Amino acid sequence: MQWFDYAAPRSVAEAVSLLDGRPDARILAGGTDLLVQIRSRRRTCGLVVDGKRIPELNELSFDPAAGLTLGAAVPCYRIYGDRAVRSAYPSLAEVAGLIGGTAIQGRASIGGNLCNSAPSADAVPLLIALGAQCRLAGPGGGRTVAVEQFCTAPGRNLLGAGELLVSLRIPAPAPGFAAHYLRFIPRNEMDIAVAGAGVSLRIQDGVIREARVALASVAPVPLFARAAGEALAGKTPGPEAFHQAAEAARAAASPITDMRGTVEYRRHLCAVLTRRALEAAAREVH
Amino acid sequence: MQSKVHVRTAINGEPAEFLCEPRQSLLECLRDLCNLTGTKEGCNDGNCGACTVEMDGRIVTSCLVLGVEAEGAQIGTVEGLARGTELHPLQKAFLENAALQCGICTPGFLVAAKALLEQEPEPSEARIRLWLANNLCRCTGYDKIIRAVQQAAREMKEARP
Amino acid sequence: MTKTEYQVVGTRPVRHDGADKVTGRALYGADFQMAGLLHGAILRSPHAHARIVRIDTAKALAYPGVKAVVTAADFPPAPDKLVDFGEGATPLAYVRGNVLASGKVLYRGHAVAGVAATSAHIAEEAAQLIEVEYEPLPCVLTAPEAMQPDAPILHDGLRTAELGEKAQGRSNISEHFRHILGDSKKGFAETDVVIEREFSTATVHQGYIEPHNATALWNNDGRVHIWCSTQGSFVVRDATACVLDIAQSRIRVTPMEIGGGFGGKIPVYLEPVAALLSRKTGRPVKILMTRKDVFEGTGPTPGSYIRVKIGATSDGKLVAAEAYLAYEAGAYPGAMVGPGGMCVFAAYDIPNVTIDGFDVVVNKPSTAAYRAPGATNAAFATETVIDELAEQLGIDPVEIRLRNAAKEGTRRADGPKFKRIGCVEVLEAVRGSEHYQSPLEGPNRGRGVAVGFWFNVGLPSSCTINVNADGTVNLVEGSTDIGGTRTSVAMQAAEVLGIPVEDVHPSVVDTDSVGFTAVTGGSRVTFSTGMAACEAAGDVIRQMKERAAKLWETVPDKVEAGRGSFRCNGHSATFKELAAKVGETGGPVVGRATVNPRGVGGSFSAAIADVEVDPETGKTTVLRFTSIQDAGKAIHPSYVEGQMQGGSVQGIGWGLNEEYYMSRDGMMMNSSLLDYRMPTSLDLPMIETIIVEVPNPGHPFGVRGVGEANIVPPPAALANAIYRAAGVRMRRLPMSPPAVMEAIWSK
Amino acid sequence: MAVVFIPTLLRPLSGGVDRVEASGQSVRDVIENLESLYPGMRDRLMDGGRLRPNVSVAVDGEVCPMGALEPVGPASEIHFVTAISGG
Repeated sequence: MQWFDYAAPRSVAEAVSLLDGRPDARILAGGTDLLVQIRSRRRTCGLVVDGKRIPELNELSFDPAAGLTLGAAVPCYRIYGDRAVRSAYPSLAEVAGLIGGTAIQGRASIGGNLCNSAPSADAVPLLIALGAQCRLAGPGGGRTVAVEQFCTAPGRNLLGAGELLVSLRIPAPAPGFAAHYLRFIPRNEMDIAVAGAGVSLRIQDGVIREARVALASVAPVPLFARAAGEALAGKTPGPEAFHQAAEAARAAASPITDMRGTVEYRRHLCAVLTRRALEAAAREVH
Repeated sequence: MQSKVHVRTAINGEPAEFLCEPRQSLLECLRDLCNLTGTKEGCNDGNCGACTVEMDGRIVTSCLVLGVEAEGAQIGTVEGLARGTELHPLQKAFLENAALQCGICTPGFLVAAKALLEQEPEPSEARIRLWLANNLCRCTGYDKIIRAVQQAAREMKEARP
Repeated sequence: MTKTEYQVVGTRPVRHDGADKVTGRALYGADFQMAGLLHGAILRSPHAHARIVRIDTAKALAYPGVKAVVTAADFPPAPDKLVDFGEGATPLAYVRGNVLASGKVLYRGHAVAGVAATSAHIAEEAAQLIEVEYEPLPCVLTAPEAMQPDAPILHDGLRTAELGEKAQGRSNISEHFRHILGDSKKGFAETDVVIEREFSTATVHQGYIEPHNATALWNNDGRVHIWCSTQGSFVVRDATACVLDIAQSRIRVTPMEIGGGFGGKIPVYLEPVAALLSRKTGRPVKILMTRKDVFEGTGPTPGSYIRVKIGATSDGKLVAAEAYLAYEAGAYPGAMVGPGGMCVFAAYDIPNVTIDGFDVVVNKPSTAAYRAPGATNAAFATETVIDELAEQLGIDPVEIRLRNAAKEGTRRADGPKFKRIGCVEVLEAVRGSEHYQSPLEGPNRGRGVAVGFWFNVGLPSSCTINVNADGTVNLVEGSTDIGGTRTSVAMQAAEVLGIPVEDVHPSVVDTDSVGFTAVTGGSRVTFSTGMAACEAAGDVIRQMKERAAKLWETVPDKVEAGRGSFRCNGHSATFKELAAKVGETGGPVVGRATVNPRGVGGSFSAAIADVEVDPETGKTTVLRFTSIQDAGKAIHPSYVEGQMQGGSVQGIGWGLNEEYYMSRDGMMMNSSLLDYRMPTSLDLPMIETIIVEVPNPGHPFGVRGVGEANIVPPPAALANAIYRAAGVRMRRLPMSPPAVMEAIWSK
Repeated sequence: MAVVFIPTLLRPLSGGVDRVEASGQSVRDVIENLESLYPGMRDRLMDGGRLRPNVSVAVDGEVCPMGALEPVGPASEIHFVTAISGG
């Protein structure tokens, strides 16, 4: 492993100043992706900036009006261990329990999952479905972007020089709202999604008012399948509507063939998983 | 300038310190700097669980923790399970159930299972399997490991006042 | 026959090395520490096939902290000879070429150079600074492709051998064998149903959790001391001596605890490199493989292409069979296709058989043994064809197997007749099991069965037993203990001596301290080393009788011994009492034995698998699984069960998800434990076991080795279960979700 | 006399005969006698007085550790088989 230096800043400002002008600096949260990548020489790194001692990156707080603030370095076990999260965002608690295994969840964070920007990131389709926003900090101050805009290519995102993800903000769930993420893996744990589907529904008076669908592992980035969600708006939840959304998801997918699956198989899974996730979300509303 | 870092931590309840390179993992620091070789390396990327240790009350794969991150932390390893000459109920159950063959994964399983039973004294078989899915064993097919954890859970329950 | 009553054999004591292994005190190879230790790293080829034009080590040597670099140029000139370390004879040049590539690299991950430095990080960084200029060559990755006349040739000097005769012309086929029994053509003419199918299986890895490791010290007296995790310390000694062209007596190998092997920790990889680096530096050098090194640079088990044709009469009698097996040896010959050919129809009494086998080199890692090497691939083919025959003939799949089961006196296709075997008993246990008797209900579910065989081996073992004055004994053996064999060997000694197993203290010692002992492999330790322990214990008893005779002023022949006591003319003494008097009756008592036993009892194993297949994803869930195996006599039933469960789960992994996923240019794309999907605890049910005991007449307690046969049936049993669940016949391993889905689509 | 089973690949040397009687006290003797019956057989099975690498001999169904030196009984069945190892 190449040599790197280590810094553990205590504030966002200190972190930004450490990152600024150091293109070889990397933010460390759980390290479950970063350290593997440095060790296997997939990423170079001269300075590891440990974000875990920065209060804002460790924040986990829920406000019934404003929603959830999820610090970028909050490890998965804190997310599914949090009563408010489990009650207001059961799908988020569940996805936190999908990332890696128990020991990985002791370290890995949802923020890290997003910043790693893998197309297969399990948390990201759900974050998109939940309508989450990213709060970034950088030398030029802060900015907020929608999660679906964050990833730009495999392993790449729109974080600029000196910029870091501070936290995610997830809107408070409206009445009749439910979300669900399903992925397909050959094993039952410790695996990378062959495909994944994160969905959300807001059902009012028996009609879908709003829906969002996002997909994992079927595009260069976690994919916001806008058309699949829009196909559901105004429809009655049920097999017909879900089938249409599933087909829209299949059409939106542009996967590749690799060791995890073929193009055809992944497109097929998109439809299956989207339908199953919608069914699960609809069950949750009722 | 490349310089090592002085880390003060606590391992198995005892204060400990070591001087490490920032790139050294907690696993390397435990094994090579603290002579605690009970924690094993199987994959060095978090997928086998042989290096599982407890860190501030949570289990982590120590290959994916930097030694420098242990500053101020409480670390628990397999060497800390037994109390003097008295084995931990899990250690006894692993032996009585023949839950190890080659034994290389055993430290990781023991540390992980201990954390589970401390958190959930009566886990179901499915829960044990889920919790331990981060730990690979290639010898046993897991059957006897699961049974050992179940036995230890029963015995720990009976031993409680 | 009356059942023999044993005191120790058949009980379940806690293993002697147990406390060390649950407290973290047991020292495995990577745990070895020594003053002045240097750390090594290996540079590996990025190409699957390339000529090495130039290696420049200057930058690596100049890197701060680097102490030495070695390449194949550091080997002494290679004598042209064949060497055999218990896994088949092979030219020394091949063994050496696999340790460090010379002239050409033959697979991605092929070791090219070794570096020693003051830390592992520095060694690894420095390895990247070695400049190697390659001239890439076209590569070939599967047996059928490599057998084509225009295929890229791996070894210019390789000629196809057919039992002592070499063919003309270059080829990637290193060996062809053929077995003919009866006349299969004539046989097929007499059948009512014939089924012929093609199969392929992917390269899979043993997947032991502990990566390979070696520490070597080339001492100032010219002796080399090696500490490593190996299945065979004497193999490491002899192979390292050959590779380095030094006398084997100059090498001492201390086997550290070993974290799994399954056949993969028999070849040497790091030991000669560590020794060379130590010679150059004058310091001990430790090298540890990374997981990627293990996948890319050690020996997985062969991928294969197989055709099987079986014909039966309408009443389910198998009359004729043919098999064609082409196994991928990887970069160097030795795909274990021979055993595959001997096992492919071993479970059946078929009068007319033709078997052709081909050992084919390809640009993948040089394969090594893996639990019943060669048999699992073959059984996948045979056992799914048998299942189809049963279906077509309307016969229960266990019944058709029983009607044709091999038994004592059945002539095998390779010639000899079977001795006492337990195939029928194993199949009867399947049929009688609660699992097979209970219905499987629910949609998308199916049950499959399969049977498998492995010969097991004997090979030499040595053992000494030293009697202590307190009545305990110290047992010294050379079999590295991978799964509790210290105890299964000690139990046999205890039984013969008539003392509690806790009073036997087994030690696995270095190659200077015990007689030659072959590898821990071939399911041989409890059989062969156990037999050595029995004989050494018998030697102790003989000497103790002499001592008793002295005490009681009689002749040894008059002293009776049994169940731990000695009696004569009204005198009696326990083993313990007599042990206290060995000093005054002539000095220490040391029993010794070396064996190279015949009478190896082969083992049959069967599997019953219940699965559910998700028709929308192709994913198979194992609902229930039972492993049935003939152990001859289970010395330690828990460890027999453990072997059955472990082998079954490796077979399940092989069947469902494990594979070397190769790019076209020969790169393994999934060289991590994340993407090489071995089963986790969450992927499995409890693995039920039924131990069948058909005693092996060739062993004092009837032992048959149980380490291997259990891996053979699972892939076929799963394939047969998947067929009943999803209606698709899977003929390719792994039967991963995309593969099953595709089969469902093309239904 | 012992019965020697001619390995399939050597049957061209025996004109297709698959078993033959041959006398001898040891496997080596038997092979020498086989050679006089079917010239060329010896070199396919032995090399310098020992069995060829990867050739094992089974006498009466048991693979014999002593190879060419193995004693042979008057009514023994002799097979030349692939050497087996294991995992």
